Amino acid sequence: MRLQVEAISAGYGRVRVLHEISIAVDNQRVGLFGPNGHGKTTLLRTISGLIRPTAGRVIFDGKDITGRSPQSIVGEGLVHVPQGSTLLPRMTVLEALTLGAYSRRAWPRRRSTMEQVFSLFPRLAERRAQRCNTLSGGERQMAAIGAGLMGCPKLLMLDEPTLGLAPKLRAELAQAIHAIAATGVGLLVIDQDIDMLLGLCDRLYLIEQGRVALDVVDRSAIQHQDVLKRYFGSAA
Amino acid sequence: MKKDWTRIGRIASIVVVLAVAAVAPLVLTGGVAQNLAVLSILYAVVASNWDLTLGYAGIFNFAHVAFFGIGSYVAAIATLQFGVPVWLDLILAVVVVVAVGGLVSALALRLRGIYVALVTFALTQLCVALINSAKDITGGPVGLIGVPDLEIRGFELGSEPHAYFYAAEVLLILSTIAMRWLATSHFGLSLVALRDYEAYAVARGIPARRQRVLAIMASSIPTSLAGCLYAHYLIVASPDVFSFSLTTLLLSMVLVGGAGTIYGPIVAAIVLTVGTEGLHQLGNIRYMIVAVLIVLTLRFLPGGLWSLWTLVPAIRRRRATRVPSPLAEEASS
Amino acid sequence: MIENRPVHSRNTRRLSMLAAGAATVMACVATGAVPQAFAADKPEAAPTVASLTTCDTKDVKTIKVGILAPFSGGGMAADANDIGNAAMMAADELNAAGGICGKDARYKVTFEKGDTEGQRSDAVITAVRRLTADPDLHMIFAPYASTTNFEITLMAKAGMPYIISGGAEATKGIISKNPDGFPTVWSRVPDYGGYSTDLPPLINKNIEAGNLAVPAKTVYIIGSDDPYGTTIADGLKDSFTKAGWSVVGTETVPFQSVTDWRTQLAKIRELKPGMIVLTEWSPASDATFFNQFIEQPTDSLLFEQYAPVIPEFNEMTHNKANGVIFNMLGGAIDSRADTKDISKRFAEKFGAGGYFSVAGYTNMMVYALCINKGVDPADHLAMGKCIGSLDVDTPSGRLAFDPKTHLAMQGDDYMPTVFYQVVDNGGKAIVSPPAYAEQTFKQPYWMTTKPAAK
Amino acid sequence: MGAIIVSGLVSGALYALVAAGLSLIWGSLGVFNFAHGVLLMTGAYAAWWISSPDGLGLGLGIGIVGALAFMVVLGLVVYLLLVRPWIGKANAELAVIMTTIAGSIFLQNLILEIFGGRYKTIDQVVTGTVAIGGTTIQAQNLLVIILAPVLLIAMWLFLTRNRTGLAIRAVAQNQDAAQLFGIGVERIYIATFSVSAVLAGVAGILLGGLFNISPDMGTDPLLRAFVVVVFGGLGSLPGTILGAYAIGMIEAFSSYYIGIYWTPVVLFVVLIGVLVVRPTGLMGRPT
Repeated sequence: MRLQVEAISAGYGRVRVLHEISIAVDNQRVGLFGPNGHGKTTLLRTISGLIRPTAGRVIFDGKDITGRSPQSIVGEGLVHVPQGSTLLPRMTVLEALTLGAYSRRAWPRRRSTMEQVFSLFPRLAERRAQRCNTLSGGERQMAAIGAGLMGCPKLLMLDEPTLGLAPKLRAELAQAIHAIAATGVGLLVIDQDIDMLLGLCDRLYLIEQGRVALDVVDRSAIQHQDVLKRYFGSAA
Repeated sequence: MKKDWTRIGRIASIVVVLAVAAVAPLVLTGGVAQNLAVLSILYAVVASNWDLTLGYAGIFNFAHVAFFGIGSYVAAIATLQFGVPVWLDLILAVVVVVAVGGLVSALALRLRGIYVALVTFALTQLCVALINSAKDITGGPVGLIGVPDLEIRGFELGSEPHAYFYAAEVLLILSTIAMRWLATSHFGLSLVALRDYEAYAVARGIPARRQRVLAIMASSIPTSLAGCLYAHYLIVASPDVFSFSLTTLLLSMVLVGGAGTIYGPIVAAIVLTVGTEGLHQLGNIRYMIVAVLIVLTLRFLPGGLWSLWTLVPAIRRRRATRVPSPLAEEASS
Repeated sequence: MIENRPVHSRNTRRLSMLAAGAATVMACVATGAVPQAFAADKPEAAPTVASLTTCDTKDVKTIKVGILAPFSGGGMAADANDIGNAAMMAADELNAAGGICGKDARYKVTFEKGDTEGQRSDAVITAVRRLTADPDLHMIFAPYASTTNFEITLMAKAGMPYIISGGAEATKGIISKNPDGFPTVWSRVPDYGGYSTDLPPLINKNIEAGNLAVPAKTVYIIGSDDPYGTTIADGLKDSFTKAGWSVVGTETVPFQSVTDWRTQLAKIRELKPGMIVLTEWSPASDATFFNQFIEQPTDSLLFEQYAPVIPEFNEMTHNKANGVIFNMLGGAIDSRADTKDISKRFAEKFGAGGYFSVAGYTNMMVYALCINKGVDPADHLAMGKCIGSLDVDTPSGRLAFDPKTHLAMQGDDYMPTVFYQVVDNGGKAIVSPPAYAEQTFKQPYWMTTKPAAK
Repeated sequence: MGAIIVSGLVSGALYALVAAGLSLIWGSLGVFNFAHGVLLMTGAYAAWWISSPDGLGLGLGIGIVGALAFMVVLGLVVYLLLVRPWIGKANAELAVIMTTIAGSIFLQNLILEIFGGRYKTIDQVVTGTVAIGGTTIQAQNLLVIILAPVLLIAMWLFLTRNRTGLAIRAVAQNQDAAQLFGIGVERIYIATFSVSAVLAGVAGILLGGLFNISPDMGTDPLLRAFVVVVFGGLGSLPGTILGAYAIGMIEAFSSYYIGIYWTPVVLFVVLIGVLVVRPTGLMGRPT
């Protein structure tokens, strides 16, 4: 068991967003989906330590990481690539990638990791001296994921990696994510693109109103249409 | 029933304030006490007016102290250089300062946040540079001395110990009524809305820049009058009214008293003026003590001295409906 | 005492000038002050601790003296502390000797400070109100308290004896309109007239005597915009012209705020004046001027107002300022034995003091003298009258006051304009008037023009 | 002409050192450190006290090293006491303006209380004079002209090559993202304050050698740095440096051609003009 989220409650100020939510990420690829504003991003932020949960536990690699600082969680190999892909607008791609290896675990290996990232995203190698805010949407997303990979993650959490991308780029990125998964890195992915999630993940959670509304363990057991209906139905 | 009590309480407090105002100059007869009273009341006017723009409207307007200084210079220049009769210089000061205030704020409010602070601060510095350069009119860096006493039918205010005390009190009371009225009016609420939810307020049709410019102009009226009284009382106008140390002093009054309360800065003006003087035997160490107190207040009493009131449960309940202080806001959440 | 006061009239002034010889004529000819008669009636000898404390009285009373000064005003705090420390040193000595012998009691003195916080007007008025309200406080000394000296009207209203040691122009401006309205206010510094007039004739005289030489009689004058700096600069423009010099350039600078003189020096280096006069007198600014001047000196005599008198000037100029000329009015005359003695004791207690150190000591001794003459310290009007009528020798020269302006009298026989030149190893030597001179002018080392061999 | 340019270069270099620290803190913490001028003054006093025979008398070398080490600690203290408690709170900008002003009042009076108001001088790092551009200047001036760009380049390299330096910039640009990279924001803030304080200390030591030391020596440089950061744009290091040299040159040319007397007015008119045309300074970004 890599990541175990047990009955987490969290929110912002007095507003509670997550209500005793539990999910598990084993040696597999897990997808989160559901309507906007129902707590998917908050869940990732809580796991990565940006938000302190008011109740519940987060266990990673057998260690209780509840309430620990983001940097110590990154140090454990749990890396979160946030939504909104302009990570560090006024830094060059090279600088942003280098910073991705900031944690003590990843820093000494940064050169070899960067080679791997560049082979995964050759576009980044071309754009290495360019500032992040001058990149195209897809390139920014690659830079963000690349920076996440620079942290040598055991488990990578991606928040809407394909948001706002054209279908062609989306497919390209999905391919890259597959390639990452193939190297044995665990994945926890939020995305609106159900097709991509269905193609990528072994397990899907539907998150609604801060709770797990549906836990899809066996993909074949559920109709694609049902998922879509449920998803859009509740969103409307 | 409850509302009646609130009303009775309000009337009672007005009566108490007026009684204290009437009696204080008769009780505090010593030269030291009277002088401190006049200074602290004038500072209270300046600080509480600053609170309208800084606390309620959330504008980093550092030119406020310049309004005070320009008021004092207008009084001195008008009476000494151009022989304008006393009292008329007060009207002149208001006109000049409101015009300057309007111009400065219209210019400065093109900017946002800290830039407003920096550019308004630069404008204050420009005042000093201009005063130093136009020596023939302003007296240059040494200022102008011999500003005549205010007089009413031949009665000179300076000849009677209580007179400036009462004059300052009248100004403070009128200014406070005006500021409270403004702050709780539709206009005041629009300022708060702009401060806290600008995008939303603008979307609802509140003209952001106009309201803010008006707020600055309104707050500059009593401030310029305080500057006038200050010049007549001290008999001098000198560039130290634009000094960083006076700006600091007044700013600490607003923040220590409690931004966004109007009353808080008044309390702090009196406490800080009297307090620093009370500690005079400590020499430089007293400034160190005041500095520490400022930091401690901001740390542990972010709503300022005025928020001590809210420790009384009955008032706290009533306060819930009021506009919160911007500093207190976060602490309570 | 009134009867003993010298007569003031234009006739006696002329007579005295005739008798005084060339040097005095030069010094007095255009001074604003009205020099009093001299020689015939000598001033009272300088009071000493012994002379003030020797009596049989046993009864002891304590009185307070206020020091009104910008104690928390950055660079000004040094002056404030100097005058305060020196007055306290004098008081300590008097107290230790049993107290000042007064009419029917011995008086011991304590002090109360009034901080004018960098000369901020509201702080001045607050400090004045507090000091004047103290029933045990009977005298206030100040180096300078405000930028305008407006506090002297408050002192007059409160009837408080006040001896101020700065801003003579401002004092004169306020008091001369109604001298009788200020019976308790006296300025221990004399009229600044001498600053404006005495320099050019003295330079001419020394050029003729072969002590100094300039490539041309041209002068560049930089003044500051405060009353002291402006008045002196304007006066010097006139008096240099009268003395046959041509003023090739002038500049006014804001007081105390110039940190870089290079652009100004660039103009000077183009004009190559025979003499440079700087009346912007703030020490930091003046030291910087010298440091940047000496980077690439022109062949010019250099006169700097006031600043070289402060003890750290030499350190600030890296001991290279020897040759710089300056003058002092109402300052302690360093060649006098009493000045040396006071300065030495002051330095032992507080470190080297500036202009206001001996001045502070003198203030206390002068005040004690009036008590010693039998004036009740609590009778402020009588005290004011006594001080105004004093004619006494002090470390700064003969002290008597002009009733029209309440300023100390200026002139070679009263408080002289004392000219100094900075000498090697950071000292300073009096070069004029001859009665006090320690050496003659020396040609500054940076000048290429040298005086003809004597 | 040479003299004017040299004058502009010396002022520009000193302004750049002072303003860079101010801009760095604004960039990463979003607060304005009004105690920066007093930090400069304190650095000069520390160097004087350690080096001067009137203090510890350990010589200039140890004085400089000791003072800079002291500045690291002082930067930490200022951050912990005057800035950290308000970070992330509503109105932090205003509160920190006030707390750092309070801090500067405290330090200035403390120094006055300990060392008195008399002027002090630090030995010059280099002595003698050198001739450049048809004008002769003290060698210390040349040191300032050379050292400031060297330090600023070193700082630039630190910010673009070094792990901590990169982290400082990351925190300035996106705090959340920086945390997710495993950057300890707290430590970076401390580093930022220490770097800024060291720059102020260097400026103080250089100023102390060129001019003199007094408790209010930091006021003028702070006000000037103020103008510089507004002129060049807050939070932008290249903008700040450009602004510093531009202000230095404007001052120098204005005081030669228009006169020292009107230079402050000219400066403020230029500044206000720039802000009206470009509200975020020459190279600044909107806040």
